[in-house]
Amino acid sequence: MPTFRVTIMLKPGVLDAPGQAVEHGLRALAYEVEHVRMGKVVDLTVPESMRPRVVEMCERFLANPLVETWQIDERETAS
Amino acid sequence: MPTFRVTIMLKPGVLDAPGQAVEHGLRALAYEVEHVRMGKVVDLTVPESMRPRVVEMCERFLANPLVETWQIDERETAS
Amino acid sequence: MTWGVIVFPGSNCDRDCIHVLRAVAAQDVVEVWHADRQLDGVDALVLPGGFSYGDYLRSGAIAATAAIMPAVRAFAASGGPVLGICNGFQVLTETGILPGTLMRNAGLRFRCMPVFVRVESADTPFTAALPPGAVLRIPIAHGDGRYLADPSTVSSLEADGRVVFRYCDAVGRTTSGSNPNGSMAGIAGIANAAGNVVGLMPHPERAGEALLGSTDGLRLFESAVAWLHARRAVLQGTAR
Amino acid sequence: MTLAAPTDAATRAGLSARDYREVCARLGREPNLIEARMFGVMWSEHCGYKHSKKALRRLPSSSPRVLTGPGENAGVVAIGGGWALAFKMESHNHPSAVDPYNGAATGVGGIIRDVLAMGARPAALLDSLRFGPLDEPRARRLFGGVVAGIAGYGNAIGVPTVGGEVLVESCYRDNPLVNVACLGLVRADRVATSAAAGPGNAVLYAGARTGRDGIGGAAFASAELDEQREAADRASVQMGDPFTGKLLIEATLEALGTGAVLAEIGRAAAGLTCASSEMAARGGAGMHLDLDRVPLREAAMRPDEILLSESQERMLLVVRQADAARVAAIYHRWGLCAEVIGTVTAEPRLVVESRGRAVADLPPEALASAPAYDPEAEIPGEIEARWDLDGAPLPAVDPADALLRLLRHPDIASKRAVYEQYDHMVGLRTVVTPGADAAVLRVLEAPPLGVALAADGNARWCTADPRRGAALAVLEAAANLACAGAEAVAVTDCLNFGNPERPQVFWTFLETLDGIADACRALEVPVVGGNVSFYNEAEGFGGTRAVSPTPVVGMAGVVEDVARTAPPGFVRDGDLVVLVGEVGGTLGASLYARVVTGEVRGRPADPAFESSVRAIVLVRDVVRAGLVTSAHDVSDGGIAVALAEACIHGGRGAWVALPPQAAASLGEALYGEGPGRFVASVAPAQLDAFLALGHAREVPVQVLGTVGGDALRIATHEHSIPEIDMPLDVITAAYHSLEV
Ligand SMILES: Nc1ncnc2c1ncn2[C@@H]1O[C@H](COP(=O)(O)OP(=O)(O)O)[C@@H](O)[C@H]1O
Ligand SMILES: [Mg+2]
Repeated sequence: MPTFRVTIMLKPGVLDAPGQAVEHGLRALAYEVEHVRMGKVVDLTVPESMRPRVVEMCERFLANPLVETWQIDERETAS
Repeated sequence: MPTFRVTIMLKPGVLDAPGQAVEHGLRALAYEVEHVRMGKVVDLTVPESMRPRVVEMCERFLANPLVETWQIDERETAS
Repeated sequence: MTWGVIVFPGSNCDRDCIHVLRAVAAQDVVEVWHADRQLDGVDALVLPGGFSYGDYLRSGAIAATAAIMPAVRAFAASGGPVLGICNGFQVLTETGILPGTLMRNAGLRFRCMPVFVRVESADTPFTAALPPGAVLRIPIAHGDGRYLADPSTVSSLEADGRVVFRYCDAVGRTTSGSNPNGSMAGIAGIANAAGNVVGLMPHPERAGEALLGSTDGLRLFESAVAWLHARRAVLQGTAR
Repeated sequence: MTLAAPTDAATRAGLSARDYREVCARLGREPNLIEARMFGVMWSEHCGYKHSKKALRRLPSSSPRVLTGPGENAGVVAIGGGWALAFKMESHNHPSAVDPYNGAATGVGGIIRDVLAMGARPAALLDSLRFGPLDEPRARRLFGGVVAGIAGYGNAIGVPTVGGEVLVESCYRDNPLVNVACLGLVRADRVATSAAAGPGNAVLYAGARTGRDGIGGAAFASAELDEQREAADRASVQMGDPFTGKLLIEATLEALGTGAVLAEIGRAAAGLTCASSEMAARGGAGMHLDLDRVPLREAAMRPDEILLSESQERMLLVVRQADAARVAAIYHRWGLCAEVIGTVTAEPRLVVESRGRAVADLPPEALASAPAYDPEAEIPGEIEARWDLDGAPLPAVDPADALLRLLRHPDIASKRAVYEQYDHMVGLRTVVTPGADAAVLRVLEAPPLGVALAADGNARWCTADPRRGAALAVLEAAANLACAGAEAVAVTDCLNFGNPERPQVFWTFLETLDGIADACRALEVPVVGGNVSFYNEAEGFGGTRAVSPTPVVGMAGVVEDVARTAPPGFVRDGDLVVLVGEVGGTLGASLYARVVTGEVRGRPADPAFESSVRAIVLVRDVVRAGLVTSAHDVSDGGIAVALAEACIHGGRGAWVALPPQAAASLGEALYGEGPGRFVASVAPAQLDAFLALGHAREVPVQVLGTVGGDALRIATHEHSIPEIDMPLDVITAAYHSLEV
């Protein structure tokens, strides 16, 4: 069955509070960081028949189009 | 400056409650899914000098080595 | 009147809402199970607070897929009063019944404390009996309460009087300090275009008895009851 | 029979040579590896109480109200109106040191299930936390992580966290302590039991699936923590899922409502092994389990992994065969697993079957009753050395400056930054929210009845004198309750110590138990449950020290009318400020001495049980009678800090005079610590009644001054210039300086 990695990030304009917190945390540990953004990944293993509907799953459910963008990558199928 | 995408997933054996819930949600929407795992991504833009220390950032701060694994991919540098 | 309180897996304020409606507001209440498909004989609906499905993925996102939601949508479309409290508000935005979304608090922390909100609109069943500008003391308890929508949506919400509650201080001033979570325009609650569906982050059921520090929240439920009685009278009038 | 030498199996199972020989003696044979592993966890200190069992008998555990004492999942005590409370405290120290978020979160989940297992609806949580100095990054990380973990689990599961403690001492630097107590409410005639009975009855597994979580975690919790072990033990951290935990509460209460559940137990520590053997042992019965029927999260789990898994959010129930399907259906409706995995048998054998063959066959009693040791006890030299410093002069410090330093100290400073992260209101029971001396919950089911809760412990007092320190902690908890007008009815305790095999540690353990016992007898309140956590000492992390003896006392009291409690803060200008008890106290082992000398020196106050209890009872009664407008007990930082807190809570100042002749020094008058003392405020018209009652009860009651103004002014005489004259906003800012 195909496995897809859906990567969901906040749209550029949207305040990424968790990302900022991580940025501060890293600086507090004396690392130099320029910029941090946080996001989610969802690894989906679905039957072949669902392949055409993965985009729809993202639009309808996995991501919130109002504030999030997503990217779908197919991963080498685990047999 | 180099940008790294850190992808953090729960270790295979660890309970993935969010993944289970998402699986449930997709089924409720009448999608067939075999398996879902959830994880986090952190996009890190750091000065060149920090390149060698990104692994350390993951171990010490970004991931919880007790329950999570992570993978670091360098992304084409945004100018 | 008969109220329906929806019980999602992970709802944890359902029993609190039922208590206030039954024991304090003297209403009939039915628990509505998330897996049911019908809403029979309810005059008003509450989507309670909690952590439906653990709030995994996004707060309210998975509950929005529950079997009961089509019936909720239909009830809302038919003009029935619907109140979404905290997680219930998040469910309503996730279903698109209300616009916008609720993001992680700007301070990143879960916050549980009494706050003040100003009533901005009397054009909903839950505020019809409240003087606009009234300041209510109602507790919040949430980690994802920062209201966010695109600017055009917010300005139309403002223009159409659909911002129902705004965070304020004890005397009704909106200050940066009075906004507990970084919500746009200090928005604490909004309504749909018809005004019959209201979502808010504060917990009116936690301000239902003097013993718990405030009865301001009870006024929302009482307002809706009065509104329902008035509507019933009108309908009977027209029926006759 | 053979006195076998510890085999490789024994060591792999974590059994000492001594315990292994005991196992063989009890079995009359050598255990197989799986059996050895089962003994290994059940006989770990955490589950087996090998070093504490005998000593715990020193605690009084009975009262006319007690329905279930120590020995069950949690103690149960009648509170009137046909209702009872279930109460229990647990430690999750080692897991929290390794993984603060998940360690604290699973600690909350575990104690909630102990209370649920008594048939009670979990109604409130308390958390007692101990960390190293908060200016150190590691302590900060632990503090933040633990609080986030408690919030993350407690908020989602819908049980309010209504109180607790945060104390800071260097001895907790490498050994943070996380103790969590849960209170539940149950109808007195509906209390559940964990004693398996009725041969032929079904053993029902309910809740989450079993995975490879925290294999051997129970043993891990009792192993001394050092850096190598931390690495090796990583597999042992458990992850909680509050969502499933919430479903488990609702499904279990619904199942109990049907009356079909004969017994139940909620276990994570030592998992199925602990649950099955304790249920069987408590019922004097046996059990036959088929591991092939256990719902698994991962394929190909070995029998010992299934038996020892500490996967969270699971319960074990005993139901009649005829009811099994009906009860399982309830759990399924809530989206949970429910499978019959075995039967209760008459013969006291725990027989575990996997793939058609028996992999273990053990007497449950042998598993459930680990050997009880009599460790040696020896008074540590440094204790008397500290006492010798009693009364030794302290460096002179400006009293006003000292007050600010005390108010900023994490032990005293407001914990608002912590409890604002906890949902302390869900359930609509919290009548008095965190921040007051005791939290008050209403018993919605039996108005106007209420329950008051407090948790107390004091590292300094117990370091200097464990017996006095433990007794003072119990008295302080009772004093906290009195301010809410509550009568103490139940104590649960968590005893956090170092390695009990070291006589100096064990001496402090025994002293602590005696101190708790003395105080509980004086108050006539039983200890209905608790927990012992040994081996809180670490090599590495740049430290080798054990924690100070740290008893944490959780106390529950009955409030007859939740509308009749007193706030800690002054409420009205013109009210009179009254001191109940004596001026003075002692600077021995006081926070003041700690702050100005940087060390714990001297000896804490004598508990003076009779006079202290008289004062506590007086305050409880005047609060109930509505004779006072506020009441606040005098604790860390003495009268000066108590007055400051009353001003800060009430948002108004006060002008008071402390008769200095009553104390050895100004410092002692202001900052001396001792039990049985309260700062109250009273309307002038009520003063005479109050004084008369104090006289009749033989409790000193004196007027110190008047509420009002925007500053706290403390003078030595009515008309002298104040020694302390601090604007309200200054002391308020200092008091609210703690950040998480
Ligand atoms: N410090 C204590 N004081 C009183 N009772 C205790 C104490 N420690 C443990 N107990 C009792 O001993 C029994 C076993 O304790 P424990 O193993 O902590 O229970 P659990 O397995 O639920 O954690 C429990 O009933 C507990 O109440
Ligand atoms: Mg225990």
